[in-house]
Amino acid sequence: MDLEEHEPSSPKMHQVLDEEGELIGEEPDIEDDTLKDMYWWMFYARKADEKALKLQRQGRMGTFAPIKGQEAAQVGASTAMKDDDWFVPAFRELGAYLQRDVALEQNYKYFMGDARGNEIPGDVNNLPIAVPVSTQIPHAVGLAWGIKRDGGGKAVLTVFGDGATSEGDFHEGLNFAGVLNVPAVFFCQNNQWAISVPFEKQTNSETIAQKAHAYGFPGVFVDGNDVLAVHEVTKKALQRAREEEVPTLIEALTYRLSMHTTADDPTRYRSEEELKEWEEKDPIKRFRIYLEKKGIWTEDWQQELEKKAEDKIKEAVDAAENIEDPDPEEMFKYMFEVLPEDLKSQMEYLKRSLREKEIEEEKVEIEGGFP
Amino acid sequence: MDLEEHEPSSPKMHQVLDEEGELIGEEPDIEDDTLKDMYWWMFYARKADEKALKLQRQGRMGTFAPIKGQEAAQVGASTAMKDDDWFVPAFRELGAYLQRDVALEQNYKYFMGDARGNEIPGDVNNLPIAVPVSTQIPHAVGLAWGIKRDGGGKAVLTVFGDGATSEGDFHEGLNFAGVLNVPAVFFCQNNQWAISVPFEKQTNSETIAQKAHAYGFPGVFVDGNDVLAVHEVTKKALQRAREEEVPTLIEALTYRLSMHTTADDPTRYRSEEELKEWEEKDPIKRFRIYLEKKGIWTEDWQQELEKKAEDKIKEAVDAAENIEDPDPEEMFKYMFEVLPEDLKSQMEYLKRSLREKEIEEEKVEIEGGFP
Amino acid sequence: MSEMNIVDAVNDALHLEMEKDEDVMILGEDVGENEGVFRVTEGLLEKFGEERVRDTPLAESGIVGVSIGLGLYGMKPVAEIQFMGFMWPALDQLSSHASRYRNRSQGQLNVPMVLRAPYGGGVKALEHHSESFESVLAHIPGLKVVIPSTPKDAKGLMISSIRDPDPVVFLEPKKLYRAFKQDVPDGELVEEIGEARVVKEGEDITLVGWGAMVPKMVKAADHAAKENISVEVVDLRTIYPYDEETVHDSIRKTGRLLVVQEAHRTGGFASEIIARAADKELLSLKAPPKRSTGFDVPFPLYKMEDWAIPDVDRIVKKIRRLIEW
Amino acid sequence: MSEMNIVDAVNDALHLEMEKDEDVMILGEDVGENEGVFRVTEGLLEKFGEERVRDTPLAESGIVGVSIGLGLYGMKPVAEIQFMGFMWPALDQLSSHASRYRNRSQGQLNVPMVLRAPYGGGVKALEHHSESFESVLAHIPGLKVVIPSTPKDAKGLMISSIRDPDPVVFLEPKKLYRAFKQDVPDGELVEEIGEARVVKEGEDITLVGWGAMVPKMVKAADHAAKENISVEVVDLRTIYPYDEETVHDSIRKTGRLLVVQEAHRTGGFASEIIARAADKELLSLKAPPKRSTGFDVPFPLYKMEDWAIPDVDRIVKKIRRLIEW
Ligand SMILES: Cc1ncc(C[n+]2csc(CCOP(=O)(O)OP(=O)(O)O)c2C)c(N)n1
Ligand SMILES: Cc1ncc(C[n+]2csc(CCOP(=O)(O)OP(=O)(O)O)c2C)c(N)n1
Ligand SMILES: [Mg+2]
Ligand SMILES: [Mg+2]
Repeated sequence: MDLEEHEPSSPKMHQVLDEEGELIGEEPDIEDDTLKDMYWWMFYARKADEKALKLQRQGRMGTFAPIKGQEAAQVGASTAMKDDDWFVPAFRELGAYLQRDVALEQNYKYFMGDARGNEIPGDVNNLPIAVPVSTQIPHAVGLAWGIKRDGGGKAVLTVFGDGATSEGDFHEGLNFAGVLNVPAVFFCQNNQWAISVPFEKQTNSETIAQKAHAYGFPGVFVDGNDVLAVHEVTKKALQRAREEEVPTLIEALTYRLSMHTTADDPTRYRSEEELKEWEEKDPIKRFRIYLEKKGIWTEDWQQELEKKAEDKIKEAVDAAENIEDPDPEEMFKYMFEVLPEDLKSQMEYLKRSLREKEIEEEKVEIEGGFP
Repeated sequence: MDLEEHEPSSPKMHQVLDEEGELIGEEPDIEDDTLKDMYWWMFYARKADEKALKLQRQGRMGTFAPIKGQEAAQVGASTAMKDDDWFVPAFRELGAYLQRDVALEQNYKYFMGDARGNEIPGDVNNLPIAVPVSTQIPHAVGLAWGIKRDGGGKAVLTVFGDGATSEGDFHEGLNFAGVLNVPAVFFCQNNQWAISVPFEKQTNSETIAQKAHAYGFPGVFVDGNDVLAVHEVTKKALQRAREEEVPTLIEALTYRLSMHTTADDPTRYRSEEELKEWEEKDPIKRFRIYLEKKGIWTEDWQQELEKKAEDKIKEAVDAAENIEDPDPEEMFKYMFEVLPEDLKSQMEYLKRSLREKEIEEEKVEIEGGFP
Repeated sequence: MSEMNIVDAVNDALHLEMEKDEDVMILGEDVGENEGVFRVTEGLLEKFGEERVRDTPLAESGIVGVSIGLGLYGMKPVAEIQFMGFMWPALDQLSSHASRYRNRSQGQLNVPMVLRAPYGGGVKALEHHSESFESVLAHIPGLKVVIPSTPKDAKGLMISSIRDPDPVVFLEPKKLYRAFKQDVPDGELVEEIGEARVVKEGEDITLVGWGAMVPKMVKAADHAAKENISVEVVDLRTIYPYDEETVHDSIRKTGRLLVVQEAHRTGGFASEIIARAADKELLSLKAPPKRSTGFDVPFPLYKMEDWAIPDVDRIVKKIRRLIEW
Repeated sequence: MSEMNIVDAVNDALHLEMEKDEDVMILGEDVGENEGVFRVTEGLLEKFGEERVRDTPLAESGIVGVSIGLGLYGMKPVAEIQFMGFMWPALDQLSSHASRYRNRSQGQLNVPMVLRAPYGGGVKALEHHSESFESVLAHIPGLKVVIPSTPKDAKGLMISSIRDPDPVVFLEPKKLYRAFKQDVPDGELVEEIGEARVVKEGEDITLVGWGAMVPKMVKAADHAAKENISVEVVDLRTIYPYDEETVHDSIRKTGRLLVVQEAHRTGGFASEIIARAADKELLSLKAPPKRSTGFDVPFPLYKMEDWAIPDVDRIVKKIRRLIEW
């Protein structure tokens, strides 16, 4: 897989494993411990995601975006990063986030509506979740430009969906990156749907990868359910970014097996057959088969992981749920380095109004009766 | 030149005439009258443009964007349109506008700061000038969608510069066009500069044409100083749009021989050699040589055209300069179909304040003296 | 008459106008197959087909820009921005073009588009899903800004918005989408754009608001009534054009003004209302005109969201303060 | 001391801060080779090289978005939007991100960027080249909005803006760019962001404005003086944070308020100023607080532009009306 040799007009999908978990080409040069790590993060993310869905259904968590099905794309990419590379996420990033040292409890807090969940461990170069689609892409370019100005040696990985490629910010960001020649890797998780909008209504382009040609740098198409292929391609792109300070666009073809967010009902817009088809391509299963053949995966080991995941998830739920209520000052205190007078008095007003509250807000339920 | 055969990864520049005005391939199938027309519009536009520059230098006109050097791109494209096709311009469009039935006096009025210059002859499908770069592109897509809904048979041509291709609206517009498959032709006048920013700082893409590949439709690269090549390519693209309701991106490589606008000094950022080189590629001269060889162009005919152009320009200047002052109501009356009360009272206030004005506004000239 | 919530009512208006006028089209993210993330476009794709109901790529500036082109062509696009927080990328098209084509073209062209968006907080949404920046839209000359707070108004105003030959931004308070039902006349129903509605008459103080603040104002009025304060509640329904007459009539009657606004305080539309009242009704005012508003902070994640929005308690206290002033 | 106009002054500030701090970078359309279309970035590319002074592609959202990334990384980008009218496409990045990263990240990240743009009318420019929508920026929580009207303030405020760890939008009244010169101290000069300046003291009425309205207010004050009206003129210099104290102190002294604003009337920042004055200083006011503003129409082509901007005549007449009230 030579990035320079990439042919823009008809990108072929890069695979290391076939859909049955069989090696296609050469054995990739990855240490067993790394393989085990990859499997762990994919598995842990799956479990943590499933738990979140339960919490949400039980009314213990708000709306969130499940990652089920995209674990290989996320973990394959994030494990290709170095610690001091920058990670610039969209909003469906549990797998990469966990692998990038963001404790699960943070993620749970965030989706329980608690801003404190946005705190990132101090020494990790991760940005917080970006909700407005594709808007984080130019930030990645700016970070990469900063790295370049500082002499390079690091790279930025930003991730986004297929839908994101329709936004102006995708275009402006990638075009800047091409002109500035910065060490940024643009990683598209093409899960084939943007909520209910299928890929073919999103763009008339055959692939996302070929869009890179418009910006004068390589675009690579990879099987996003093949964690080894994702890892390989991303690693090369990041390395090239670090060494030569140049950008790459990667399209990882995958599938969102769950709903868009917990507010979504995918049965409204996509067929059961399609879902079935992709459930069979489960990236965790596929990787497990490979690992099993290599003698790395065993039932015992799986039991260990189950237990470990369960414990960590329980801890995370406890930590997220047993947190003291936010202080009203939190709404204001991070607005500016120094709070303007006006904001201070708004803060005081809020505190006073909570302290002196007499009338509890009732739910708006003027069924039929409203004027 | 088959649009479908276009190879996205290495677009070749299409030419009909070489730089000395010699035919390269077959004689194009264009009637003599049409050739004469094309020459006339190019020549007239050049003269009208030169006059505008004089007017501006004499303080009789405001800032405007000269078209000198881009006459072949503009007239080659606009003469390929049918009357009921829609023309969606940017802001450097004198050649196409004149050819598309917009009287020169309108153009002059507009750049003399008179909104009445924006009136378009009633039966012509032209939009007014769009100043914010690339923002008109989605409008073209909407118009083309309207046409498609009405059963097709017409096309939309929108024009813009190389700089415009960096904007999000370019991307969003072309992506919509690809998905919707609408009869729109996107015509980029790549004059190699966006004010002082040269093409290679605008994008790392080798050509603009190849950007079409990102949207799943053909992109064509044409010599923008070769009016016959531009005409041929645009005609095919428009025809294809009208018949098959599909989009095309055309890049016409040309050069702005004059300043960006009359407020600009191009010697600050580009070399005399470059300018010289392109002055020698003057699109009018090149076409004239061809016409001369065909026996169409003669000195006498040229004299005729000079005279005609002079007369028309004189008329236009007179009409633009001898117009009554705008009425204060003009600032308000086109805001909504029915003017809200508030705007009515603002209008009355303005009228009263002009009527009762006592203090004439002096110029701000507080040289050194201001607090 | 049918019992409807706001979602039903907007949907009903869309059905009616699409039946009546072939040129009405729907476009936006997830408005087709999925029928809108709030189901406001339910049944439309099925009834009118993809020619007229179209899922678009994920691109808000594109949605508005393409709608402008459709409008210039003669169609009547009703475009959706999925949440108001995602309208920011479309502001350039709104302010540079949608609002200007009639003026720029000396009245030759017009853009008969409606831009719908759910707006406002209170539904435990993610970041950027609870924004209210209607004052920005009201500051753009050439746009009408309509904000219904009841099903009946939602239907009548949507019908008027579609028929309006000029661009209308139609903001739907999502907190109220399914909060209550109301009897809404079947078939044709027209509510004039630009007319406020006196929801409740009163003598001592005028409350002015719009969107999801309206039911809060009504509740606050009920509370105040227990303290023998008679509150008049005005639902603006349209912020541009602004119905100064109705508001100022009320101020002249009550002598007191409190504007309730969910949006950030500084530069919100409440300040415009107060500026006009202070200018033209200074002598009628028995107390300072006041605001109860959101704070000048981004709308917070949901654990703090109830604090971020004016509540009945705060409104009642401001009423008391103004009465006692 | 050197005699400088506003262009010189901003340029001087950029030179000084770039010399002092390696992390300061300049980016935007035509800011390099061409030194900015108004020459505000003169000499910078030559002195600091393309590493730190960079012409960008033509993409405003990109310029701001990339600057945010640079800021998050630790650089101090000073980005230019060529004219304020082209800032609309960048509003999403400003409101969704530049203004929010500190808050969103619980104070872990910040965006120390400055976004410069020439703004306002009066120079016979083309459509979209004369806009003033500063009120929109002031309504976005998390942004500071600085608008100098003199060379000295331009220099001192630009230096403060660059040093500010939070995002600052710095609007330059292009009508005044070369309108006059002033003695400006050489080297370091810091003016506090958020402090208004009393340009002229007076007893009878307070005029509040900013940008290109300031010299007009001063002239109007001179005219009024001939009629024995003593006018106090306040130049806000920063609209967010708003210096309420200085304005209200003045109102308490004079009892009358006129806000002069070039921007469209409805929802302009003048309404915020008046709303606050009416709320907090009602009893000090001897007459209704009034505005002299632009109209609610797009800024017109230049034959009509003088009509579109408040002029000395209109300001003087409003002063008289308020005095006679
Ligand atoms: C600018 C913007 N517009 C709309 C939305 C609402 N929205 C959230 S996710 C989404 C679809 C995103 O699709 P894609 O980029 O493919 O990512 P995926 O959800 O598939 O991971 C939409 C429309 C948004 N968050 N931001
Ligand atoms: C959105 C926007 N940003 C900036 C400008 C200022 N501006 C006017 S023309 C121009 C360069 C345009 O370059 P290009 O698209 O190549 O067209 P050309 O001027 O070469 O015809 C710029 C930056 C503008 N008009 N609109
Ligand atoms: Mg997707
Ligand atoms: Mg150009």
